[in-house]
Amino acid sequence: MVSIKFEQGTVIAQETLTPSIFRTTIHAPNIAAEALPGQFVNIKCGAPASYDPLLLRPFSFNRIDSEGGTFSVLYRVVGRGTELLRHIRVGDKLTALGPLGKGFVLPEQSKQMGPAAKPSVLLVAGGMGIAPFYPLATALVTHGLEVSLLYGARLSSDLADKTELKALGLRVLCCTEEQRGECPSLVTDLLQATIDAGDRFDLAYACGPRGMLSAVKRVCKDSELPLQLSLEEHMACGLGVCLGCSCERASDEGYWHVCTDGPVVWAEEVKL
Amino acid sequence: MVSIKFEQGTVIAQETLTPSIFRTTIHAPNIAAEALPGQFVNIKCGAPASYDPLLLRPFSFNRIDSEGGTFSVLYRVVGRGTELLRHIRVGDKLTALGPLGKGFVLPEQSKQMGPAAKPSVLLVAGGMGIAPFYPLATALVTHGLEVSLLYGARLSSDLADKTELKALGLRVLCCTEEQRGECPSLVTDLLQATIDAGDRFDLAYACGPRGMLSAVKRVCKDSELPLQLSLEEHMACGLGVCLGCSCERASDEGYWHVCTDGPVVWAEEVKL
Amino acid sequence: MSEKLTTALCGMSLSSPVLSASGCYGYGREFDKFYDLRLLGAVVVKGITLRPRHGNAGRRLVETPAGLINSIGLENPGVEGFIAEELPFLREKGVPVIVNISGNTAEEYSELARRLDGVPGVSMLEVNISCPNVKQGGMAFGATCESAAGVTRLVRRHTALPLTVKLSPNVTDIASIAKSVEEEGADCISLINTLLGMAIDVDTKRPVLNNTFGGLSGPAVKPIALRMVWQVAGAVSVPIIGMGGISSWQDAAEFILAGALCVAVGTANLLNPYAIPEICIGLEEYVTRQGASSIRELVGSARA
Amino acid sequence: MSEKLTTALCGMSLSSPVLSASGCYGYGREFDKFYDLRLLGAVVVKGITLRPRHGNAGRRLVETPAGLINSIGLENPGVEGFIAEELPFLREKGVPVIVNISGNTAEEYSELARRLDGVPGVSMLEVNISCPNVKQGGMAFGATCESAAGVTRLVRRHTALPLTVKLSPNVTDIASIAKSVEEEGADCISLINTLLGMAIDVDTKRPVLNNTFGGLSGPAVKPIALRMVWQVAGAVSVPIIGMGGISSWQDAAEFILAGALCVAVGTANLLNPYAIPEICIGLEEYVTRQGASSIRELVGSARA
Ligand SMILES: Cc1cc2nc3c(=O)[nH]c(=O)nc-3n(C[C@H](O)[C@H](O)[C@H](O)COP(=O)(O)OP(=O)(O)OC[C@H]3O[C@@H](n4cnc5c(N)ncnc54)[C@H](O)[C@@H]3O)c2cc1C
Ligand SMILES: Cc1cc2nc3c(=O)[nH]c(=O)nc-3n(C[C@H](O)[C@H](O)[C@H](O)COP(=O)(O)OP(=O)(O)OC[C@H]3O[C@@H](n4cnc5c(N)ncnc54)[C@H](O)[C@@H]3O)c2cc1C
Ligand SMILES: Cc1cc2nc3c(=O)[nH]c(=O)nc-3n(C[C@H](O)[C@H](O)[C@H](O)COP(=O)(O)O)c2cc1C
Ligand SMILES: Cc1cc2nc3c(=O)[nH]c(=O)nc-3n(C[C@H](O)[C@H](O)[C@H](O)COP(=O)(O)O)c2cc1C
Ligand code: FES
Ligand code: FES
Repeated sequence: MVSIKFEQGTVIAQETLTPSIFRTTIHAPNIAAEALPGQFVNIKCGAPASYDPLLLRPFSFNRIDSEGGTFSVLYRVVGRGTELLRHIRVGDKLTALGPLGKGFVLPEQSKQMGPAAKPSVLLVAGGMGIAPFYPLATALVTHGLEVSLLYGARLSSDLADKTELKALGLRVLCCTEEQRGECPSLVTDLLQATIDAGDRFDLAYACGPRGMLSAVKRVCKDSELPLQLSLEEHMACGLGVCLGCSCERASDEGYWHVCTDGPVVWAEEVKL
Repeated sequence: MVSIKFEQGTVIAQETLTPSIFRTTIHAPNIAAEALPGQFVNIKCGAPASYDPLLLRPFSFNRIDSEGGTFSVLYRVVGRGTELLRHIRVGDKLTALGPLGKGFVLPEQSKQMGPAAKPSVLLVAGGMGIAPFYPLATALVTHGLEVSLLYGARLSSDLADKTELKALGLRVLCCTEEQRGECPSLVTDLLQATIDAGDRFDLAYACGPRGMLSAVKRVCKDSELPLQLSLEEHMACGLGVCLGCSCERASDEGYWHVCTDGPVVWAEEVKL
Repeated sequence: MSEKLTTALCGMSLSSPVLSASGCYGYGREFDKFYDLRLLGAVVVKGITLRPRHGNAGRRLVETPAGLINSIGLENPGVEGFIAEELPFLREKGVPVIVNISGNTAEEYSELARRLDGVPGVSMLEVNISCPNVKQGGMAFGATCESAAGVTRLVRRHTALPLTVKLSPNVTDIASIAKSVEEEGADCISLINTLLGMAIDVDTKRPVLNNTFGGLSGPAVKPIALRMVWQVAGAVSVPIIGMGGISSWQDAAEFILAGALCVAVGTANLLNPYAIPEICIGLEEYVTRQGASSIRELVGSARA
Repeated sequence: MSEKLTTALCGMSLSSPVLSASGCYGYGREFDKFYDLRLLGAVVVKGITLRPRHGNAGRRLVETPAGLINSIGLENPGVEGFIAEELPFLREKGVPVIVNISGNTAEEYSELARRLDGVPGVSMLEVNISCPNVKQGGMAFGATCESAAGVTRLVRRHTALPLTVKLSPNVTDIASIAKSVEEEGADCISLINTLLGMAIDVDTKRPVLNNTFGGLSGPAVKPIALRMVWQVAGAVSVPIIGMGGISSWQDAAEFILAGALCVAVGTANLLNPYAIPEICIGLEEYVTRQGASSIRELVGSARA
């Protein structure tokens, strides 16, 4: 049983990766100690005790340094919360709740994946969907697996974390909507092209916008490739209490709750 | 006609005077250019566009440097707004509306005051009521007037601006509730004692909590000393629009509005 | 402002759908120093009563989370004072004027309507049956269909001016009340006035306001106001002036999409004197981005 | 916790006047990991219906200024699922349990009451006649005195458990509704449930929620909730569980001073898992500072 902490941490680094993408690193040793790839953290972005914004904001762990007691989140500024988060200064306090949710199931834990000598793993990221993949890739590479990453974004300048993921030893294929014409501009087209080219994988993980996830699900289903998805849904508590973060179940009626049943789910479990 | 500006300024200094008293200096040349002693400024203390706190906060001008384009406010942290204000960092933007209201009437402009070769002026401050007196004292001293200050506070460490006011050449008498017994512990007792001792003044100005102002008014009335008060009332607009900052008129029925008819009023005009 | 924001309300041509909300704009003088009042579709002035009123005693304002409770109590110079001292200024500025009127009795309302009928510079009357800050009358008229209809009927008889009736949100079924005032000849519906709220000082252990209750406004109430505008827009066919917490162009757009022909900005003026021009600019860009040629095309389009 | 916070509600001894509000605390499991549940006077569980419910489709949450709109739609395991799977945990923890019940018909309410009557571990029923998020029933029962009284009467007949009736704030006269449920045998009144609110997405130009409307809660609604508690406390003699936006001990104290015997904390739990213990500590210090020996001495003391 993971234990969830509501911890007052300290911001120890603020990085500006592109004009709209930022990384914030927080020293919060109790949260960092138990964080796993694919889990997330709820961050209070405004001043302590401020009601604006009211809710905490969910972000995937983008870096986890359990020993150093720190973690990072990688995000795009889209509204009030992220705008405040990027402006918090190094040295300031910041309250966070985590680690939350179920992370990625690694191949050795996974039953869905067929036996393979050296399983080959595929990561598919759209936009900020890249955020949780660095810790996942690190774990996969540590287990000696071969990892490929298909990574799509609007602009090539939006391709955050690309260099670092390459440096882990991943095969990285990128596409952006800028290079229309030349090669696939959408990551789902890139995925189809890769599979059509004969590349074979034993397990896939995808993270990105809803529409992209649903397209990736279709392609993987056709090629019988087991797929885990990291979902997003509007959240309040992050704890399974408010029942606000519902996501339709695929088989039985009713809903999963992204904060506790996810954010990582097997693609066949959900309707997208 | 003074023109009121809604100006985005820059915080250029943050001083901690005591654990609960702070001074913030803002570069906002359009406001600073026209600010007069006794006027005030409405400051947005939270993040830009934040709804918490919703209202701007009123503060007296504590320093005015019209040429340098800056002004300062001196304040005690009492709630959300002042807590945020003290944490704004040097270099950060800050929006302010001002100069607002009617400032102090100087002796040469004043009809209420009898003719006197070299008029002698008395300032009476209680607690944060000291805030508007530095610019006033500067103006009075520049006009060659003799100025005395009676200044009361809870603790001697709360006596902000005392040294600076002395340095202007004021006679300064202080009292605090710490030194109970020895000498008057309340500034109104100090005032009575001063007058009983035979000191004579031509004009008085007082600023401080409501109860103190009403006691000062009584004493001054008894000794026929013309008195101006700087009032506080809860405000929203600061512009005379919302009619929220009412203060009972003394003679006719109805109300003054502290933001436009004040904050400085003649004591006999208001019920306290 | 371009043509994109022009609109027409009860026979008036307005330069924009953005109005001031009563009581948060005085009589326009203060804002005229910040920008040209003709940016506004109309100035809705502070509530006017038959005789001058001093307003309420004691503290009048309480800040709450994203909200403001006021207990002004309709401080105003009375209808004659308004006509003599405030109206000429607005007339000269060339902006349409909507006069917000309040009475203690139905007769006071009709007397006010009669007195303002035909006064040059007055474009429309806003019948405030929803002020929570006066002892008699006020909000009570807005609490039931019968009393709301009664006031509307009487006022209607005494003026040829277009009438908008300003509803109270402190009711179970605002759509029915809207329908009953429409039936009595209201040309337009304004909503919402403030929600009844209160605060207690935990140190003195007493209500903060002398009248115990005051009116809550500001961003906090926007979701409730928007819902009520949606409900009323589904119930009446006269135009709607929507308000309650509007602070940004997005807020204004939500009310328009819900079915408001015009919007009024109240509390936001008190926090930012440029609130209205900023909202106008944002709305105009929104119209362009939506590929529409006029804001009018967007009225009610979330109801489709 | 010391004796300063202990209180008595409808025959139950409570360790503190601070309860959880229904739907914002699950069945207590998650908060049990953060602190001892016996800090709470009682756990009010997520609303239970006769049969399991999946809840509403589409997006369920919208953040608003200092507020939250929810459209959960009473997702719950049904009364049998609750008794079998959730109740034993709470019973074992030794905290009083108040079961919040909702029905589509008056008969469903009474059937729920009958089923829960005498079930070990259930201390009280909270009759939710104010849920804005279900199509039939729900809030409709709380909209008029007659329907509120009718449900109360029927439920009263089917259980010996103490009953609290949870009122809707979306009404003109909440005090009358409180009186009519008191007359039908309610032992206590809970208020407020959420205010009906909505949001529109200006990009898609559609309401954000599938059901168009949802329930607004959080700090934004506190001034309204406090006013309603004040009104109801002046109208009934049964105890009151006050709620709506309580996020700090000061908020809780305001409701108690207004006349609430107990307070319930809802949305604040979702923002800070330690909201309830922090409020308890603050209240206890407040009692001491006020020179009182018990929080009970402060109930209603702003009304003097
Ligand atoms: C499990 C999970 C992990 C996430 N990880 C990341 C990440 O690593 N990097 C990243 O950039 N973003 C991530 N997101 C999305 C991120 O939470 C939103 O971008 C962020 O909440 C926006 O807040 P805001 O105040 O800036 O925007 P606003 O639009 O002002 O937010 C308004 C409300 O909507 C919610 N909201 C807005 N967008 C989203 C969204 N996409 N998903 C869920 N709620 C949303 C906010 O939390 C808030 O409650 C994640 C979301 C979830 C659910
Ligand atoms: C004309 C004028 C000049 C002032 N000058 C100074 C000054 O120079 N130095 C200083 O320390 N204080 C001054 N004050 C008081 C100062 O405005 C308040 O201390 C400040 O608003 C508190 O804000 P807060 O958010 O920290 O407190 P909170 O208590 O959280 O504020 C809640 C609400 O009450 C209002 N409020 C609280 N206290 C007062 C008060 N005493 N007067 C008016 N409104 C209040 C706030 O503006 C806000 O709307 C002045 C007030 C006025 C009206
Ligand atoms: C200080 C103040 C004074 C008000 N005075 C009036 C008034 O005189 N007549 C009226 O009909 N409404 C009055 N209102 C209500 C507003 O016109 C408006 O209906 C309400 O505040 C909601 O809009 P907002 O949230 O944008 O302020 C007043 C509101 C405030 C805040
Ligand atoms: C997510 C959520 C779910 C809720 N579910 C219920 C419920 O099942 N039954 C009920 O009576 N009230 C429910 N409520 C209302 C709360 O119990 C409470 O009355 C309301 O939220 C006001 O309190 P607050 O502002 O402290 O949240 C719910 C509120 C929220 C925010
Ligand atoms: S966010 Fe509350 S249950 Fe998932
Ligand atoms: S603060 Fe609005 S009139 Fe004075």
